Amino acid sequence: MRITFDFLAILAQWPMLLKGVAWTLGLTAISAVIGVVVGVACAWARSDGPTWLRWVVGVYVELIRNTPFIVQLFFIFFGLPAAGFRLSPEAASVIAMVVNLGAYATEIIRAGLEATPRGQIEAALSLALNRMQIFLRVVLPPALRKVWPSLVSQIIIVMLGSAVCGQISTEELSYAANLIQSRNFRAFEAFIIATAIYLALSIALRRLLNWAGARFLF
Amino acid sequence: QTALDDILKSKEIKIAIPTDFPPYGFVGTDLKPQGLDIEMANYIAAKLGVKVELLPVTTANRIPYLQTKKADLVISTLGKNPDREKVIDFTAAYSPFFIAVFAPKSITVKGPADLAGKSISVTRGSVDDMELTKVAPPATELRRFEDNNATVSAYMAGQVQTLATSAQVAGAMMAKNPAMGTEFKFVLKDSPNFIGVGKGEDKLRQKVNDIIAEAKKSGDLDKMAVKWLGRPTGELPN
Amino acid sequence: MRPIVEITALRKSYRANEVLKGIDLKVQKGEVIAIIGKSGSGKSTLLRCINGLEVFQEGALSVDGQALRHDSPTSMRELRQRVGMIFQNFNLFPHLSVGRNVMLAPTLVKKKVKGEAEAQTRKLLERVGLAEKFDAMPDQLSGGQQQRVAIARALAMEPGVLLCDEITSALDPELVGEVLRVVESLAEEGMTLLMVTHEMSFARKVSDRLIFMHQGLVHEMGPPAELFANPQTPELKQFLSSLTD
Amino acid sequence: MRPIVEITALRKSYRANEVLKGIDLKVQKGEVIAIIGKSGSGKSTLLRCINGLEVFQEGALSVDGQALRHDSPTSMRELRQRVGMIFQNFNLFPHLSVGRNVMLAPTLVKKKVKGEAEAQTRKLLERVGLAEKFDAMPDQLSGGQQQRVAIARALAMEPGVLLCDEITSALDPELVGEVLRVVESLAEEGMTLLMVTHEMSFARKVSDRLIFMHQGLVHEMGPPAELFANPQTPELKQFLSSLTD
Amino acid sequence: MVEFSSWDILRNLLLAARWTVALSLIAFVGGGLVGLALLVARLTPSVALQRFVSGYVQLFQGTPLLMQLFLAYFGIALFGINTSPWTAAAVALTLYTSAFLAEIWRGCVASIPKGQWEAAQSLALNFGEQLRHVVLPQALKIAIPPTVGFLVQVVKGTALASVIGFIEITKAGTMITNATFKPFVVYSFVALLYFALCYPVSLYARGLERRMNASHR
Ligand SMILES: Nc1ncnc2c1ncn2[C@@H]1O[C@H](COP(=O)(O)OP(=O)(O)OP(=O)(O)O)[C@@H](O)[C@H]1O
Ligand SMILES: Nc1ncnc2c1ncn2[C@@H]1O[C@H](COP(=O)(O)OP(=O)(O)OP(=O)(O)O)[C@@H](O)[C@H]1O
Ligand SMILES: [Mg+2]
Ligand SMILES: [Mg+2]
Repeated sequence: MRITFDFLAILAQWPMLLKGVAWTLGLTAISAVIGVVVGVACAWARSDGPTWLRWVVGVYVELIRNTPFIVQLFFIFFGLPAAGFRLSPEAASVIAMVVNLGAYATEIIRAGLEATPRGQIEAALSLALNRMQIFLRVVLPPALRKVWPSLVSQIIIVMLGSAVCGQISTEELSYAANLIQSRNFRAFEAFIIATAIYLALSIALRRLLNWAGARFLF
Repeated sequence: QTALDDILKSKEIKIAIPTDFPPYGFVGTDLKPQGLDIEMANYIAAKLGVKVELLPVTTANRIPYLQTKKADLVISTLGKNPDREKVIDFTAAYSPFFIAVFAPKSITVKGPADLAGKSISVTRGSVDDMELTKVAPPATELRRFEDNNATVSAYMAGQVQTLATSAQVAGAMMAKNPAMGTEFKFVLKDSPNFIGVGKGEDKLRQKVNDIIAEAKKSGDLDKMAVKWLGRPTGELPN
Repeated sequence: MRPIVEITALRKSYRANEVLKGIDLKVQKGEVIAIIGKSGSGKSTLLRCINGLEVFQEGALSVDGQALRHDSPTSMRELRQRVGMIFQNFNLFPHLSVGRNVMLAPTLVKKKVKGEAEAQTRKLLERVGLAEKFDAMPDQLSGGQQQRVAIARALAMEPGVLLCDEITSALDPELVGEVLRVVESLAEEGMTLLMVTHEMSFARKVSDRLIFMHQGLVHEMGPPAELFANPQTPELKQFLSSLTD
Repeated sequence: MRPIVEITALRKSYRANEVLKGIDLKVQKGEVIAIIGKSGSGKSTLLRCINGLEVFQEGALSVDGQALRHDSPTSMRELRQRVGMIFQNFNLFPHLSVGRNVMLAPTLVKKKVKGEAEAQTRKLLERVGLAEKFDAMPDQLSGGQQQRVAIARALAMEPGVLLCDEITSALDPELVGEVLRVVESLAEEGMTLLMVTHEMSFARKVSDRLIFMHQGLVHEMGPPAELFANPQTPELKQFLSSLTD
Repeated sequence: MVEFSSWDILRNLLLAARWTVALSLIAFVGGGLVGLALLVARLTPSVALQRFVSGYVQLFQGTPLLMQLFLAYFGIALFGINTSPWTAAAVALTLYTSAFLAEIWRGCVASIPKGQWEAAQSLALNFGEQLRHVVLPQALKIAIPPTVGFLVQVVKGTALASVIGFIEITKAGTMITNATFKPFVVYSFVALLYFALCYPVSLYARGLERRMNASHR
């Protein structure tokens, strides 16, 4: 090997890395919360809503699931201004992540809703609950619990996917790593450290969400 | 220490070049790279008497190409600074590179101080970025993008008010988008481009330096600059 | 006296398959009715129609004098407040504790305040012998206990009629008794009960009237002692003999 | 005569929960043993230990004089060729036809050639009354038919001992009889049988010896007529009375 | 400067789509084979193997594919082994895909009732026979729809292969944008192309799933 590693050259820039981690986590947190809400709403629309709404949601879900995230991001940031929507890079990143997670969450949650035993709904009906009460109090909580692991995985995929948000100057973790390496050319060190941080983040996030799901959601 | 021998033995040189940086490196309708850097790469290969393999690279991965010997040279609008010199070696400069600030006529920007409170896009990790970071007042909203493409696109989409990039890139952009009324504001830095060589590959570096010196003398370098940049190289550091 | 449930010429088909072929039935307040019959004879379908879980094609059905109207969600909800139902496989809500299973409908539908609903729930749980299980989750209970919670849950809405569809069929034999004892006490207290059951000795002991369904019709009906001792139709004879086999 | 199954001081725990607390049991060739007891008393666990599906912590177990050794896959496979098992929910392989369900193990394990295995299979299916179902898929059969296929599948390995764990519990009441008749015919032909069952009348009629398990121990054991008529322990008394409740 | 017509843009993107398809196929075949091996390792009673597989899955599911590709291409070269972009892409995409497929398939195997294993065991089948004749045939059937569905993720994942020098759809799109300064048009075509590649696969996966569910009832 002819190059020598100097990880300290990267770690010396820890404030930048820390800021990157904070952004990555912040983006993920906001988009996870809103994305899951979007997913619930769309899943409801797809299984219970009026036909036109089902169709609209169907188109949304298919469009998002069949194109890469980075293309969606570029569209929102570079394309929407042409239609008069001007967004900061951070806002564009959050919107892209919400839109992306929302589409996947819709499908995941819908699967959970469909797995609801018929008897649960009948029991709720025979207790005189109305449609909304049945959905929110009887059908949704067990469905969410059932699909929670898949949702957590998808949230982590979205977090890892946020690495491309740096390309529109959102200062998340991969942006920080890239900025550091483009200054001192220590690309390996920067990427290895970033990869390790991502791994730690996804392990920690999965733990946290699994714990929080069991503790607060159900 | 063997790069030059390997090149001469295999009769092939691998050179990393940009594709996102008109007029230094960009693609034609056939997606074949062209531009000043590409011509320079071909020129060096011809002088060495070997075939050339062009490797399109990005800002992020051009140095690893060199470090892992996937490329022998990097000719990719590479600026020099002391940090970078710890990792790779540089030859003499081969082309000029003026970094300037651009904005629509409606915005008044006379010097760095006027950038305060305005947003500006720049390519992350480029010399442009480093210079701008040095001179821009703290109140400037600095937006660093992944590559030159995103930098210019963000400006054209109106996501930022001003743009810092190479004079030539801006020229191409202004020609395509006259409606924006973009104009030159002030020069940020005159930062010529160097060729990157693997750390310690002194023989290869020396050889390339000889070729550059010769090209300077023969006027080939100026000819290239006139063809792609519209003017001669001017003074270049060694 | 006006019957609490009144069914006239009720017909119900699943597509081409006619399952109920004209049911006439009047149930008086406080009556305990046991419904028996072969698998597929339409017993469950009949109960589900009374609760409005199934839409029927012909005939009329009224509870407490109010005709059942499928097109009006509000009137369906009113009906269901009068008619409780207990299912073969309990259908407790798995994500809610026992107490919250019972309290859910009173707080949501009857808008009871929390304290009141809780007091009522504790009383009901005591009545079904599960006072100490208020905070347990359904999956921590045995089948018999779950079914007793389901009974408490249905009672919490203070229904006039209770429908029970084979509520002990999914239970281990040793757990059947505890559920039947609760049902028996309800019968004694004057609750109107319609129950589909395979427990013949229980049906005989508890019910005022026994209905034998066969191929979508009430085939034979009368006091249980009479029907068991002296079945009139060959179908009932055969059914009864198949049980003691 | 050497017992075909010999169990000595067998103890088995799931983590801290000791489920079998020292079982001693000798089964003679041709004996038919019925095991009864409350839910959770360890009946299934005992059968599963004999078949090597569960690892036990203490004691010894041998079949045909061969000690069970969990560490040797080969000896486990030999054991399982001597001991067949039939489960409560049939566990037929849903992707294989009835015939191929029965033939699978003989061809794979005993290396029977196809023709021979097929002939054997047809004979076995005939014996359980399903000769014409050779090419049917399991999900086209009723529960009782599926269970009879499961019996044929176990018999195809020509085991010395057959373990049956509540094999009629998942069946509709009218289908129980057809399965029990097959088991009875096996008993008559001299198959060694250990069966956990809730069908008391059947246990009484068919078995040579009845075992009452309670809290992980053989609590009472003896000829069925005797145990039913004259239970010695209060636990068995209570168990029997809960059944006739 | 060069002028790109819409046709030039589309034509170049279509040519680049060949690489997207080729990379996807490599990833899928390689990932499938390795994933199967991982699955079997995960199912064996060996605790060490199970740990290894779960660590492997965690590593490749817990880090961005972008970084994996980068480190595979340049990282291997650091140890003096010269890799072509093809090998590197094949290695990185295979690692990534296999981790996901192994997880998907494990879920399918886990959904086979325990009684099936026990019945096979009590018929004296050994581990391999239980797997080969009883569990895998059933798992395979339920595994096909999610596996085909994951192919869509693989296709989209290849977008990142540009870091190691592949000019597939996304990279071609970026290059063309640089020459044309028309990001909106170019990215519309890019999105359209991905949609055209992925949507039929999604539809097919969904159809398979529906058919399977129907046959289950
Ligand atoms: N949702 C449904 N769709 C179509 N047919 C149905 C449906 N539910 C029941 N049936 C049919 O209606 C008939 C009567 O069914 P029902 O459940 O009322 O019988 P049952 O008397 O309750 O039988 P069991 O004792 O098995 O519960 C049966 O032939 C059944 O196949
Ligand atoms: N896999 C397991 N893990 C932990 N505990 C178990 C497991 N299987 C059984 N047990 C426990 O072992 C005890 C005996 O169970 P077992 O299934 O042998 O009872 P059983 O007599 O067969 O009851 P049933 O009549 O309900 O089938 C029970 O307390 C049960 O909770
Ligand atoms: Mg029924
Ligand atoms: Mg058991």
